[in-house]
Amino acid sequence: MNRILWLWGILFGLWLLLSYHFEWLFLVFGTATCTVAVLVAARMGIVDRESVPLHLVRRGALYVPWLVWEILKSNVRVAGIILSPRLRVDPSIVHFRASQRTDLGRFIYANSITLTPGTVTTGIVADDLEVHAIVREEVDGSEENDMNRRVAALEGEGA
Amino acid sequence: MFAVTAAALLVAMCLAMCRALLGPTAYDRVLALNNIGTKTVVLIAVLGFLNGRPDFLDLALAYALINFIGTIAVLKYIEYGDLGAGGGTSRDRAGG
Amino acid sequence: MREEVVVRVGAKILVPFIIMFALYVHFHGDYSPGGGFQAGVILAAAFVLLALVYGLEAVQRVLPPWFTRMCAALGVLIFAGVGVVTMLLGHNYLGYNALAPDPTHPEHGQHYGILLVELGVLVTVFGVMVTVFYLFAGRGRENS
Amino acid sequence: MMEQVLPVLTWVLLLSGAFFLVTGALGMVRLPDVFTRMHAAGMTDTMGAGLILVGLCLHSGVNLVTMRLLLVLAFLWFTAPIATHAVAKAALAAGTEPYTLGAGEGGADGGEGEGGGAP
Repeated sequence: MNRILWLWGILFGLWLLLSYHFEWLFLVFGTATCTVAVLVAARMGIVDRESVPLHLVRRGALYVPWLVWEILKSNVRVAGIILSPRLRVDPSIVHFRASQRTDLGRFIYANSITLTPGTVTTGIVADDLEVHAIVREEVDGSEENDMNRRVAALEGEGA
Repeated sequence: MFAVTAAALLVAMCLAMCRALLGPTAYDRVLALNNIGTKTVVLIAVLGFLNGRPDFLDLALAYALINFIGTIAVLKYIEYGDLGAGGGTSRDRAGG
Repeated sequence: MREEVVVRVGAKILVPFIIMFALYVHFHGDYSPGGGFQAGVILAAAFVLLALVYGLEAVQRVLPPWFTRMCAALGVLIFAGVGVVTMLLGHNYLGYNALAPDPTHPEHGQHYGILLVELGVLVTVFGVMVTVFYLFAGRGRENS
Repeated sequence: MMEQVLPVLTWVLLLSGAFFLVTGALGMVRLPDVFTRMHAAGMTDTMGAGLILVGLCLHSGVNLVTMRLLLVLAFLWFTAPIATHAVAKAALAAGTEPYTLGAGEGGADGGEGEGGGAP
């Protein structure tokens, strides 16, 4: 129930930012809109810890800048590979063990891996992540371990 | 400078279109199409600034949405041969 | 695709926002590009995404096919009904000025009238889109 | 001070975004198979789109347009990895052999066999 109210609040806040009309008519429309959206989500049974991850917000604010910096670094690296005259690719599939406890944690870890070019998550079975890497040597596991540790820390103790 | 960016976007879209036309497997084509969709979203945003009327951004958002759902739908159709299949990867594969 | 962790969690997070965005596009049709048609398509897309991830049966439990067919007809009824109401109030068919509560500001009537007519378009487009998707996705299901 | 720096910064962001876009698209054409091309596609999705949208944000200043641009960016960065992952997973599930060094012909064979058998 608490999560449903939070979801409603988040949606209404986004509505106000998008709309930026504060006449009563639009406030009524916004209220109705967010109520419909939350009702449909609640009837589908998709409002839970996974879809409204309130417990991640504070630690997530520290994780995102780090992720952006990683994305920047790996982008430069992959651009170097593509632009070099003879393509120095040595693709291979490697496996990582994800130490997150919930599906949401694995979702964040898998998407972080995919977002950094040079590595793409190709499959998740329980806590085993299958990752396709464009250059085998560069995925020695150190950076992925770092990311794994950070996402597990992001997930926190409560999970 | 917006014109330069828009030109770069168009060049990149042409290259991706080559891949969509050549692509040996269906997945190459889906990947290229998804990529062209992303570039179209950015192009809509840039064109709004180029015209001095940046109120197309709702359209960019809607396009990004349709692009994402379209990609997922095409992949599901290729993989399962059935858009409405429920859970059960292996069971559905065995049935189809 | 329910077992696929990434797609399932992503869809769960996105769907409420898509529905909110669809109705936002509808209600701000006169301030930014958009309106009933686009809103109907985006709203239908939310349910298509749910059906792709959770399967047709799960979505049809929430949004049964008879309801989407009813929506398709109801939208036309709303559209035509607005026109008939304005005629009953002594104006032309779809003469929106009749809807203004305050006769000194006829533009309010325009606003309300267009919103109501667009609501009809939204409901019809939503109903037809979801019905078409149900028919396509369920094709071959009955035979097997 | 800010008035001089901001246009230059916008230029830099837009041009580097355009650079990543074109490089990524070039990679789409040059790289040998669908899995390696995903990395190139990821480049356009992340840095190409990201730098250009942030550049547009700087140009427009702080207003509703900026908010919408950031929303588009957040949406792209949220959905792009999901779509890429879905493509990769579907391609692997259908039996596409990833290209590897030294087994280039085997990889190409697997790719073509897949193209015929996918539907």
